[in-house]
Amino acid sequence: MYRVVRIEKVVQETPSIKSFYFVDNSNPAPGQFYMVWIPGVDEFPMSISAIDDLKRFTVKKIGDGTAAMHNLQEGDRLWIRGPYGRGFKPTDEPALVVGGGTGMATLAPLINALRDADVIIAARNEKELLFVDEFPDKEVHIATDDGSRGFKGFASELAAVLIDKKEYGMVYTCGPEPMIKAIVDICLARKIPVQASLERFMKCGIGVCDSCSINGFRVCADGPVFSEKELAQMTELGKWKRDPSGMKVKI
Amino acid sequence: MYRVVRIEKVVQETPSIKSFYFVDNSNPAPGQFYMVWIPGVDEFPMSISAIDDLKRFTVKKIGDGTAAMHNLQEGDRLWIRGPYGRGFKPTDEPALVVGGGTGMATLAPLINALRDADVIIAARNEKELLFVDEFPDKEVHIATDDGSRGFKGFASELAAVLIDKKEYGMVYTCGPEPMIKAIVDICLARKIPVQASLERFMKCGIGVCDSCSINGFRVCADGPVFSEKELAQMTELGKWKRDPSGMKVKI
Amino acid sequence: MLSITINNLHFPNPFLLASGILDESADTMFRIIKHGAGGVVTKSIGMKKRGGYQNPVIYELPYGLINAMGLPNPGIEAFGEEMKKLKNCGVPVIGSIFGGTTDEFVYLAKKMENYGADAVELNLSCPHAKGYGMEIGVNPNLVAEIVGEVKKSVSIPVWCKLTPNVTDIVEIAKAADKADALVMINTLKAMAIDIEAQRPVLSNTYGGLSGPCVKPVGLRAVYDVFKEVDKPIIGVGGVCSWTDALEYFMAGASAVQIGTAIATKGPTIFAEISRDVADWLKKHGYDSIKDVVGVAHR
Amino acid sequence: MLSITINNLHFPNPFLLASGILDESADTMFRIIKHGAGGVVTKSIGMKKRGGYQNPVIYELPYGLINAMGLPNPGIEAFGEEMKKLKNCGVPVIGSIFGGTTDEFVYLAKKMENYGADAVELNLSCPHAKGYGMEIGVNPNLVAEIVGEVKKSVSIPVWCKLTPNVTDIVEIAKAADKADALVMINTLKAMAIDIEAQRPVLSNTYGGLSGPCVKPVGLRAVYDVFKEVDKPIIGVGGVCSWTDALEYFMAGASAVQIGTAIATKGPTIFAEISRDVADWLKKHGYDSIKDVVGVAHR
Ligand SMILES: Cc1cc2nc3c(=O)[nH]c(=O)nc-3n(C[C@H](O)[C@H](O)[C@H](O)COP(=O)(O)OP(=O)(O)OC[C@H]3O[C@@H](n4cnc5c(N)ncnc54)[C@H](O)[C@@H]3O)c2cc1C
Ligand SMILES: Cc1cc2nc3c(=O)[nH]c(=O)nc-3n(C[C@H](O)[C@H](O)[C@H](O)COP(=O)(O)OP(=O)(O)OC[C@H]3O[C@@H](n4cnc5c(N)ncnc54)[C@H](O)[C@@H]3O)c2cc1C
Ligand SMILES: Cc1cc2nc3c(=O)[nH]c(=O)nc-3n(C[C@H](O)[C@H](O)[C@H](O)COP(=O)(O)O)c2cc1C
Ligand SMILES: Cc1cc2nc3c(=O)[nH]c(=O)nc-3n(C[C@H](O)[C@H](O)[C@H](O)COP(=O)(O)O)c2cc1C
Ligand code: FES
Ligand code: FES
Repeated sequence: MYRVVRIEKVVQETPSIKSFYFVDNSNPAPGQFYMVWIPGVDEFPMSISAIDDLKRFTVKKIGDGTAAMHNLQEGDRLWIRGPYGRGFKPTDEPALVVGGGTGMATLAPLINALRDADVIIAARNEKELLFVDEFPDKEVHIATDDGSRGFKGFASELAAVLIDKKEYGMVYTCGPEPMIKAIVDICLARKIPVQASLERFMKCGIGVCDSCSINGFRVCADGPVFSEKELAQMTELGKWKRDPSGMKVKI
Repeated sequence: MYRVVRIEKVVQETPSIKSFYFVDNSNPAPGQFYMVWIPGVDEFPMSISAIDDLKRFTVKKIGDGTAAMHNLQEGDRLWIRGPYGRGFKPTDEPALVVGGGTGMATLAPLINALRDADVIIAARNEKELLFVDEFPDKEVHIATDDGSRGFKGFASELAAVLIDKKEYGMVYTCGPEPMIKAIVDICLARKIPVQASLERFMKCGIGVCDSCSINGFRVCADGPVFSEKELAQMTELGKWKRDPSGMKVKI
Repeated sequence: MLSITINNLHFPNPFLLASGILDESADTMFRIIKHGAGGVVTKSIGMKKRGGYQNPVIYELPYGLINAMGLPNPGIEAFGEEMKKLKNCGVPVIGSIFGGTTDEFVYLAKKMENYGADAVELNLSCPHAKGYGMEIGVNPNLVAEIVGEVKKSVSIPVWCKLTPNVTDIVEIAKAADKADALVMINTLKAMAIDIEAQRPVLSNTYGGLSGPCVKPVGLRAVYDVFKEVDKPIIGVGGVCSWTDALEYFMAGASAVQIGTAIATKGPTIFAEISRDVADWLKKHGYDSIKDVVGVAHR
Repeated sequence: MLSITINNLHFPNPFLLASGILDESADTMFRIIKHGAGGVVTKSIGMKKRGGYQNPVIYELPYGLINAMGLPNPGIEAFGEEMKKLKNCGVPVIGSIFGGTTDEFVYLAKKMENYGADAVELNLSCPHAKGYGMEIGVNPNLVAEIVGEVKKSVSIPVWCKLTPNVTDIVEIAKAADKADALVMINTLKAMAIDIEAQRPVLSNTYGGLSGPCVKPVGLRAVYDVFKEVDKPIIGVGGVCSWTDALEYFMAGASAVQIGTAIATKGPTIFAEISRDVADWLKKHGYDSIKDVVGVAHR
């Protein structure tokens, strides 16, 4: 059953990303997600990107569903169900948080909940950087593929540099899967605990349909956040996903 | 859905009445009842006659179902659902409690819960008197139709005598319907509040089938305990009941 | 805002009492009307007095009820007394009847008309009484014949209550061509076993499932038939709240009947649903409940 | 105590994974087996790759689910890879298939046999995919033909999964005469409407109801068919606890399949039910689960 929430505010975050603020009395943990239905268009998963009196989805326009969502304005309605899945396990130790692209949407409420965290925000270019000013009390590093701002190169490269400089008790990451894979490998090699939030094609969102599974782990119900032990078992990570038919396709 | 309870103890109370003790963690109010199923035989309503660590049904043998129940022994099982219905509203004022026959079963837990109550226990004859020794701290009056013990005559006659002697703030009654009717009339005439627990043929026990209704009141869900305002509206009280087909028949 | 007209009968609101629930005696129906029912359907009445099945006749589940009452009723002659009391009760009274033959249905319908029923509802759908109800209601030819003959014999509207226990309810709905309105659904064929007793719970073994859990099935029946048949539909099955009711209206029902929910919510459910549906209509700019009937079709 | 043999296939316990739930990929099925499933039925596989319906394909209710996945599957050729991985998984693997024609069923069944399936389950019952499943499964002649032809073409056992959306499931069960076992029930025809969107929720409008709310219907189907047909029955529909499972066994099921309950209870439900059913059997002096199959009939 859906709840209908009213969009209270829309913020253009980057040329391709908008945030939608709404009121809802569910109580999600950072890393959990909702299924968002735009009647007549599509239903798709969205991470919660802020957990306050106003909650927030932060959405990149990539297809029909997200395009329809981008057309919505203050006063329009969203149909949601959730929160679903298993979120991040917080830590008290120094943490490094690495977000690429909309991965930052998933990580934002976590960063705000962490006591001691350094943050890497990465994107293709300066314009697509998300939430650079949202964490004034954290040490924020920037990386862009084209070097238009901050470190020039992949987030994983910058992460390796930071990890070798400071002793982090936990690394959190979300973003494009090749980036996640690179960071997980870095952490596994150095025996640093890591939690990564994954994305897969989701239909049910509640763990019955198998469409979101990666090596037998249901991203919707067992994840979307997984820890190093589980991630190490995922031979498909960064390599294979499944299309809506269940067919394995290259990432 | 039924709960299965084990009979912990059986007590022969009178030649025709046995008590069955059992453990069940439901929390009934005095005056509430359960539906008791004897698989393969019948299901019928039974008032709770004691509400302690051991609960109790007190059952008069009158037909196949109650006869089957009388055959049960310690260690045998009962299938029950409930508690159902609306029980007695307790009072702090001096109360008179009038029980005829198995009506005493329904009233027993109420009497124990009342601070200040006088009790009339009535039956056809001395042998059928129920619970005469159960209320040592209450003033207990006995009435038998044949005068074999205590007051000779109907419970209602004795009740009228007591009511005219002492100022009761509430009268409670349960027993044969003509007795109830007489007591309700006495109380209505004297403007004394009265609560009576009624019996009707019950099928569902949960207020959907109409088989237990008296003048539009569902004995199972609106009662079995009714107060003077409701009782005054019941033109069928003491006169008409309905058989299992819903046909009106004389009491 | 809530009043509706079906077959020229005027209902103050579209929330009616379903057959078999608290409608064996006039006094009880009066009470339900006082609580705000827009109309009442009587218990299904047959030719002769029937005590119904031995207890247990009902089984409670967290999400519904299974019942095998066995069509208890005092018989059509004795029921006249109850019908007489219902005259001038302020809302339409629909007399539900069940028979084993077309002639019985015709006889019962005429009786109900004489008793002053505003309409007659043919129970072609009770899933647990041998030789009655569903055994007839799954056969399109029998349905057509009974509805046709009853229609010829009475001048009050004839409602036909359908069973969902068929391969294609639209086929049966079409067979009931002559009916003035369709009522759906009756209960689903079901049973329960008590694992400690190691036997079926109901004395009749089989029963009918009702309550919240059948709503998705009832809704689909109404939606399907609304698409294909041009006739008022009365939705029944699992209406427990104003949102359930609105789902049925949007699927194509002109009114709904309420049964099992009375066990959990009490008779006050009628007034509550009326209030909440009216509130919703106002908030959404609708003038009348009629405006939402079938809107989910597009 | 819990082990059973059906059609010469040995199952360590009678709690199997139902088709369509977490069985599109071998890895997931492996995980369910690790959690204690006594066997797995694959997602229903067809001739060609199908993406299934557009989201929303599922609707959660407090007492069940409505789904219209639309038979998504990678197609029988691609599914070979998953089947290969399942070799030596320790429990029987039943390949579920759906086709539009008898020839397709035959082709798919042979493929499944070649892939090493221990049995094949014919999905004659999916209520929401046009031209497949239920549209075939309601027709006794088609059922008889498909089951007969598949039987002739493979030497592994042929299970036939029946739809409850028929007037008389016993008739269909008898039509599936040649089947080695009967699986019942698939989902009930159903739908849901969102009153704020004022439209059906599922992109396909119609879906199938599963979960706790269909148990009384499934139980009755198993009980009815057990009386009339002498063949192993696999019960499915709303098994969420050990008591539900025992109800099915007592109604006549030799094994049960579990689907929707995994959403609410997680995959650990398999081990939990095994433990609790075994406890109950011990406490009641039974040596084997086989001893309670059908005991509710007397
Ligand atoms: C747990 C989770 C959290 C997510 N959080 C966010 C977020 O906070 N912000 C954000 O912008 N995006 C997020 N996404 C991705 C987002 O769901 C997709 O961008 C969105 O579904 C695209 O839908 P569309 O209709 O616009 O695209 P389409 O044109 O339908 O498809 C484009 C691509 O989007 C992806 N996609 C489409 N439908 C789904 C689906 N049902 N499930 C998963 N992926 C799909 C596929 O990769 C597909 O190829 C998240 C995904 C998951 C699984
Ligand atoms: C709310 C309530 C509380 C009761 N509490 C007690 C109690 O504490 N002790 C006690 O001894 N009796 C009690 N009774 C009466 C008891 O239910 C009947 O004595 C019992 O049902 C008889 O069943 P049977 O099968 O032995 O009789 P049958 O041979 O079936 O019938 C004999 C008579 O018992 C009554 N009866 C039978 N079935 C029912 C039924 N389903 N519902 C109501 N009456 C029925 C009818 O008057 C019937 O004519 C209570 C009844 C009600 C309604
Ligand atoms: C106890 C009970 C008795 C019923 N008796 C009848 C009946 O006599 N005639 C009839 O047409 N339907 C009968 N029904 C079916 C209801 O009218 C209704 O179709 C069904 O219960 C679904 O609606 P609900 O979920 O609101 O109860 C009965 C249902 C119940 C629960
Ligand atoms: C999401 C989902 C997908 C399903 N897919 C299939 C399928 O592909 N083939 C099939 O035979 N049954 C399918 N079913 C039906 C189940 O196998 C089962 O018959 C039904 O859900 C009832 O069991 P349950 O209540 O335990 O879920 C599906 C059910 C669900 C909920
Ligand atoms: S989306 Fe269905 S199992 Fe994860
Ligand atoms: S016993 Fe059914 S309404 Fe009271």
